[in-house]
Amino acid sequence: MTAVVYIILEIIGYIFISIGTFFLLLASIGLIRMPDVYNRMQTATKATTLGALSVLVGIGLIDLWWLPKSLILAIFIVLTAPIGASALARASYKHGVKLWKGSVVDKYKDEKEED
Amino acid sequence: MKKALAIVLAILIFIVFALAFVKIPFGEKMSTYPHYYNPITNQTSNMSLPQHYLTYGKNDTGATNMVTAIVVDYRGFDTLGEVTVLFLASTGVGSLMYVENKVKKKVRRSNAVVETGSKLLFGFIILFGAYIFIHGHLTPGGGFPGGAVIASAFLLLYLAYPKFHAKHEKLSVSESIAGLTFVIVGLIGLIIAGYFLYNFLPFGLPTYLFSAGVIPLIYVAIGVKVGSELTAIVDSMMGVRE
Amino acid sequence: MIQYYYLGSIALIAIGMYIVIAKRNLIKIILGLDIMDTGVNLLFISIGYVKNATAPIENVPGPYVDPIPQALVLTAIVIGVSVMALALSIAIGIYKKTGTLELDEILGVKK
Amino acid sequence: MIRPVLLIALPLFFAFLSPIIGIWSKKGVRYLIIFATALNATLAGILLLEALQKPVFDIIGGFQPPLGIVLMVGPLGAIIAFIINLVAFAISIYNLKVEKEPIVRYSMLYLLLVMGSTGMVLTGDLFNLFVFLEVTSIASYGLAAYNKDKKGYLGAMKYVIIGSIGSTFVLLGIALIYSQLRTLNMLDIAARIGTMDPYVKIMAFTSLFLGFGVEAEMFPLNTWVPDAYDGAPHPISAAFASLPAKAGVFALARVIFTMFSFTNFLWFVVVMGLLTVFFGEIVAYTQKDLKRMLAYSSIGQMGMIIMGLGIGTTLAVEGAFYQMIAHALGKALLFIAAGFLIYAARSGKIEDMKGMARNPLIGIPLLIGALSIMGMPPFAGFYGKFFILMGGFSQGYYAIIALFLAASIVEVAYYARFIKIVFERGNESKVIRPDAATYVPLIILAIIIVVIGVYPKPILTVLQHVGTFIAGGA
Amino acid sequence: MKKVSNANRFAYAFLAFIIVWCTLTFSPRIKPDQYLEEFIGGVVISLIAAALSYKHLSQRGLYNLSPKRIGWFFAYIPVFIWAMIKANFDVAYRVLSPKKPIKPGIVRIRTNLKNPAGKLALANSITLTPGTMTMQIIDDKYYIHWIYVQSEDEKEAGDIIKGEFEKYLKEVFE
Repeated sequence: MTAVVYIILEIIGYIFISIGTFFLLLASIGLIRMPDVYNRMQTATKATTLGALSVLVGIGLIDLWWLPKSLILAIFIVLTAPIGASALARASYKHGVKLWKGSVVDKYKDEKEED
Repeated sequence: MKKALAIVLAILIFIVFALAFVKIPFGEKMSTYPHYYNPITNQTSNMSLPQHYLTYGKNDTGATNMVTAIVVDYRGFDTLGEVTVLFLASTGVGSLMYVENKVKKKVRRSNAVVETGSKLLFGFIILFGAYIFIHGHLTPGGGFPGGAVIASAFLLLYLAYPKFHAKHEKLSVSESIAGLTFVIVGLIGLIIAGYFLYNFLPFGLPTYLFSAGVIPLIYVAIGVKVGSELTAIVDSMMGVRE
Repeated sequence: MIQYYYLGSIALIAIGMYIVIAKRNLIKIILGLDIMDTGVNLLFISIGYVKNATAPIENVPGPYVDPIPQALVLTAIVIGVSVMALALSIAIGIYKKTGTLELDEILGVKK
Repeated sequence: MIRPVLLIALPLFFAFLSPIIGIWSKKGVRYLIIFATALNATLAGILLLEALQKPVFDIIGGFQPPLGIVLMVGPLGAIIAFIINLVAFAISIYNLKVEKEPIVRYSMLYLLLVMGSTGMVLTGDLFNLFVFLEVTSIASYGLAAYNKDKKGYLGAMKYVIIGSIGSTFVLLGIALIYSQLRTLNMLDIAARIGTMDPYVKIMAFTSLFLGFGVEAEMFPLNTWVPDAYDGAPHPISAAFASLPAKAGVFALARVIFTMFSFTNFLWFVVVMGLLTVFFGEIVAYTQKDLKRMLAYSSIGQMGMIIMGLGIGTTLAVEGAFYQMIAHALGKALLFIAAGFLIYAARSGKIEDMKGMARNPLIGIPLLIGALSIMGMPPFAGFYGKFFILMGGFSQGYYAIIALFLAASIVEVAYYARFIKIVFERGNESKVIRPDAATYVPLIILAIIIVVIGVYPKPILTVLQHVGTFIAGGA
Repeated sequence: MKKVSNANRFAYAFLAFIIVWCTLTFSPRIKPDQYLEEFIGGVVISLIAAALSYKHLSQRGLYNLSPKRIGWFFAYIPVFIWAMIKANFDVAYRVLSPKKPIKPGIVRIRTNLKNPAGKLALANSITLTPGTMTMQIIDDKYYIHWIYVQSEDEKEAGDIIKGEFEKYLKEVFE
């Protein structure tokens, strides 16, 4: 009986991993297709976060030994990936990287931050 | 001209070493390795060196991770040298980047998202680094990666607070104490058993946290040392800030 | 028997050597040294490989790869990092003194 | 009964201790370093007496070699370690003259330089030798740039680049040996070196030889020498000539004799040595700058040592070791004196130093050192050159001996020119008296040079063991 | 906001660390006495880590752990994950569609969250949900890069972007 459960869990794990890899692939396609840094960051952040998450969960399901560890890792990824994206986006903005010419609005330009 | 010479030299090196390395087997079974010879007792063993480590390593050192057993116990003296090298690097960078007249540099305000995030994460990263070096004898990892993770926690603070400045005295004191721990553990072995770096503590049960004698102790010392040294290197390279 | 598995890492060493000799920018030279270092480490690791074997940790079933090269490369990596840190800080020092990292400008060589 | 490992563990202990002491007292750290090197020199002396009875093996960690690392100290290793630590002690007194901050870090780097060089001489494990080589060279990189001026930085940069190439070669050589023999212990390698593929063996030898040749200032890889010596603080120039260089050339001797015991490949070593001699001596003749001249002269002398090793007879290798000892003492003395002369003349040019050495506290040691380096009897340097010559003669290397003599004559010529200038009469008013931190190490070194020149018996007793060393013993 | 004692904040940090440590070291195959050793090691490490970082970690200490907050937090998780999955399909659509349906721009919205941790949570949630990415927070202003700008007005854009998040996060953090 337990063997069946393990096999089912393993199958689910592999499904999770496949989904994760698909999103990671999407992220890399997005890197090529998007026109400027900020749009690339958008696709890359979202897709890699979910991709990495589901890969981690998948690994945890295949070998339960790793489940607690991979859940902790998942939480940390959710916490850190957006922070990194935000830091990179702001750094490139401050460094003078222009928005794509099709952009419609830039409210950040008006903000005078004291340095 | 210089480029042509460089290309010729590079190709020459490639050919000369390739001719040597094509003769070296790749991925062969360990049973084909030559057996080792003990020059002090003049005896040839019946197995090769890696086979010996893999067969008797658990009994000799009590560690589960054979790479750690070799790094910290069998070849612990190399690791002492390695720690010294890192210590030298941090000392050297500190002495080269030393500024007598402290000029205050202007710093830019940081990102609020990063600031809050690194506040939250700092402690957890330290915990994770400690996790890596404390389990060095059981799982992949050890003092060097663990120390690097701890240094990354401080690096995050540097990113988040441009005004953050690790106290150099504190860093060098923790560096020294960790280094002294390593040397003193070695000297205690010399006094107790007559061998420098002798593993004098009980081995305990394999795969348990408190096992493998002095290995976890040394790895904790290395972890603290590497952490503070890498932080000191980063801090020195950043120069003086206001 | 002739083995081609090591050629990649030897090529890395040769590339590093080429960069060190041919390039005239200090940062590039330092990167070249790093590439050489990586090549040797890769070479060392692959010497210890055993087909179908896993990492030498006892709670995973064997066969195991040769653990010695892994231990040695761990040492070699740390040493490489230390050399890199020192080389970079010397480069920073040169930049502070001369304002450039191009060797030709530093040494006053006319093109 | 003394354990060789103490020679490495104690300096390490003091080096790790000194940042803590440095928080309270910077002066304390300086004296701690002098104490540590003095202690080390004493221990090395006792170790030498012990090693004369029979080679000392110090097993580290309690694992029999080749499982664990072993320190292997024969009489020759012990005497080189003793000389290194003795010179290090003398230089550590001269270190008191260094004023530039951060002095605590400087002291630690210096102590670890000494420790690394000692470790290179004592160790009996190939990879451990590499680790100590790196300890030595990283300490040297840091010290070479310590002055933090353009000259120092550029010299250090050159040193880093060439040193890294050298260590890559060493690592490649270790990889080749390990891949065939699966061991790292030198004696184990020596016992089974015959089973290696001949081409792989030659490549391993060449890689190790070139790699250690960087520290030993051998010909193609020694372009860092003049720049690094010139840019480094004066005590460090002295230390470079006598600590890492001697450790490097001893490592070469280990590679040639202990591990590979080649007999038909030694002509290669002789040719490299001869090229080094010629490169060094001829460029030295053209130098106007004192420290650069001494640096090139150092290259020439190291070439003579390598040649002596390459000739490979008992007599020639004895000569090489004698030369190592004499050069370590003499070059350290000359660099310390050069530091004083540059300070007194406020210039590095030889022609600006007219009559600067007319104070006997500086002049007499300087003269002794220069004569010893030139190879004049009855000073220490004479025996080295003489034995190398005789060894070459007995092997029938007549052409090489002729070239060697020619190079020696060039050497005598430029040292004579230098001595003539610094002892010339005129501007007596500008001559200043050296202070204790300068003349004490000078006098210590000069006395040792005279003693082992006039009464060479103790050294010769030690060097009797060269026969076993060549045959592959410790 | 009332002042919270250092001991309280320390206890909170310690608790957080020890929970993470126990999760990290736990596995179904571990023996009880082995786990005890891990726990002892964890207590020591957590004490050290907490001593180093309790001032950074939280301002309210143990008050973060009231049942009401935890309940809202768990209620928030499915909302967040659902938004994340939607975001990924949105990405897939924009990346794979040949016409590149994008109309990017940076807009400004305002929040009435006060707590920095709450602001961070909102920023992260915004970044991981469809088409938006936080660039900078200044006081109560969020600068957001929007891949398909639907409204330039602060209020309207805020309603679209923040969705339900702010409501939940207000309960969790305020």
